[in-house]
Amino acid sequence: MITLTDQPFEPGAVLTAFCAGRAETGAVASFTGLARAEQGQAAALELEAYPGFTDAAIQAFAETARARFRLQDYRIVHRIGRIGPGEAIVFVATAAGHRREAFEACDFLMDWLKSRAPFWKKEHGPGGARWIEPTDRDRTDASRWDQE
Amino acid sequence: MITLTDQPFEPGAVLTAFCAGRAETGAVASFTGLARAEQGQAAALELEAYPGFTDAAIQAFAETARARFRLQDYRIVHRIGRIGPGEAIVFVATAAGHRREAFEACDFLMDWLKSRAPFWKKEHGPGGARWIEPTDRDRTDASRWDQE
Amino acid sequence: MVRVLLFGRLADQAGWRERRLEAVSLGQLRALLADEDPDLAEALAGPGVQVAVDQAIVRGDPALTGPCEVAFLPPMSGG
Amino acid sequence: MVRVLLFGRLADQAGWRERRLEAVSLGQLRALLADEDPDLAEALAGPGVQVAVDQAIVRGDPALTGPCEVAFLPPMSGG
Repeated sequence: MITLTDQPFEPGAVLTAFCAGRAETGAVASFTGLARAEQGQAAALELEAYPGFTDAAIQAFAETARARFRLQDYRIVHRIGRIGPGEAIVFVATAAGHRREAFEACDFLMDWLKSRAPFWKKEHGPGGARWIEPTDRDRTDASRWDQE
Repeated sequence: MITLTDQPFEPGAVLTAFCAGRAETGAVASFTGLARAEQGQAAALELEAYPGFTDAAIQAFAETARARFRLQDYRIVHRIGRIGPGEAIVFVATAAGHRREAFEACDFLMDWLKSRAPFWKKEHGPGGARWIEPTDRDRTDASRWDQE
Repeated sequence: MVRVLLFGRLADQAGWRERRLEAVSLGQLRALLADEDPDLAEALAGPGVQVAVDQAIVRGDPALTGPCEVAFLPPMSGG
Repeated sequence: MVRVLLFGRLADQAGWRERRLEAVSLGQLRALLADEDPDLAEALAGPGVQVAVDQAIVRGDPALTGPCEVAFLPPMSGG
């Protein structure tokens, strides 16, 4: 399941719901991305999505992850709008029979979400606001999966 | 922080506490190991620890992980005693500035915990109880880190 | 009637995020926008800017038949 | 006085997990246990069984001076 929300959310509560009743799962990996204050250099982050288009792109990618890593299930929550330091930006959880698949799928989803998902990101800092492009490291991380 | 407990625990609640107030963290990876029912083949799991010795071994290993992956923090909760299907056996969370370090440290800690940590594991099934040894895959996963 | 959507820095530059215009092709839509705001039209044709018609990425100069939604998407930053 | 601890399958086999014995070395402790239960003593010396004195792994036949804790640890299964 995929949720885009403009309200703060609690990753632990999402994990609790995701783990409930999983008598045959074995492994749940998760990742929580938190907005960094950068010692006051980043007062807030603003994320824009294209409703419908962004959800559909995430869903399509998550389904390739499900097939590739034989996931039993996944859960993605992504904040949009203005996000303060320390707040959760993204939460991804993956459920599989064994931990290798759960970890790799979570890592794979995050690399894509951070570098290629259809979001536009603006950082508000003391010197004003600027739009952010993916970093070289994001591109490198995401391209690890292309070579296989 | 490391906790061994003979009571059921909620991984989501541990994640919530671990993420609180992290304005400079950026990345929290987690792993939850759940007891599998194995379609009724595993009625319950029983885990024995050596109090003091087991905690100290986990702590020592976690500190090597903290240094190796430049972790800001980690949290490990491990069940002991009798564990029913679907219950959490282990929860590991790692906090770092960036996601690669958080993921790798969590993976590294889990490989060691599943294969080399001082626990003794008994599976109770319909045909009685048996003590379990680490699987070949556990050994292979853990040895990935030795070669680097 | 075409519903035109701008995202990210394109919306900041234009000063609007959404408006409605009449156009029968993407090329005609670009020309209408250029009449009003040549700098914006140049940015919309800039490197890395993708166009989606009814939420599907298109290339070239497709016809716009009936009511549709045209979105101009600057390079995506990820989440 | 030595506090002797058995774990995992060793405790199941012995029928006890903890007891107190008098011994001045690990070798003497093994001999005492062998007098009572030769099969157990053989298992305690079996492949992969480690011995910890006061929670530190030891090898060979260390002296046991004063009150201490000796634990016999079968191969660890991980969690």
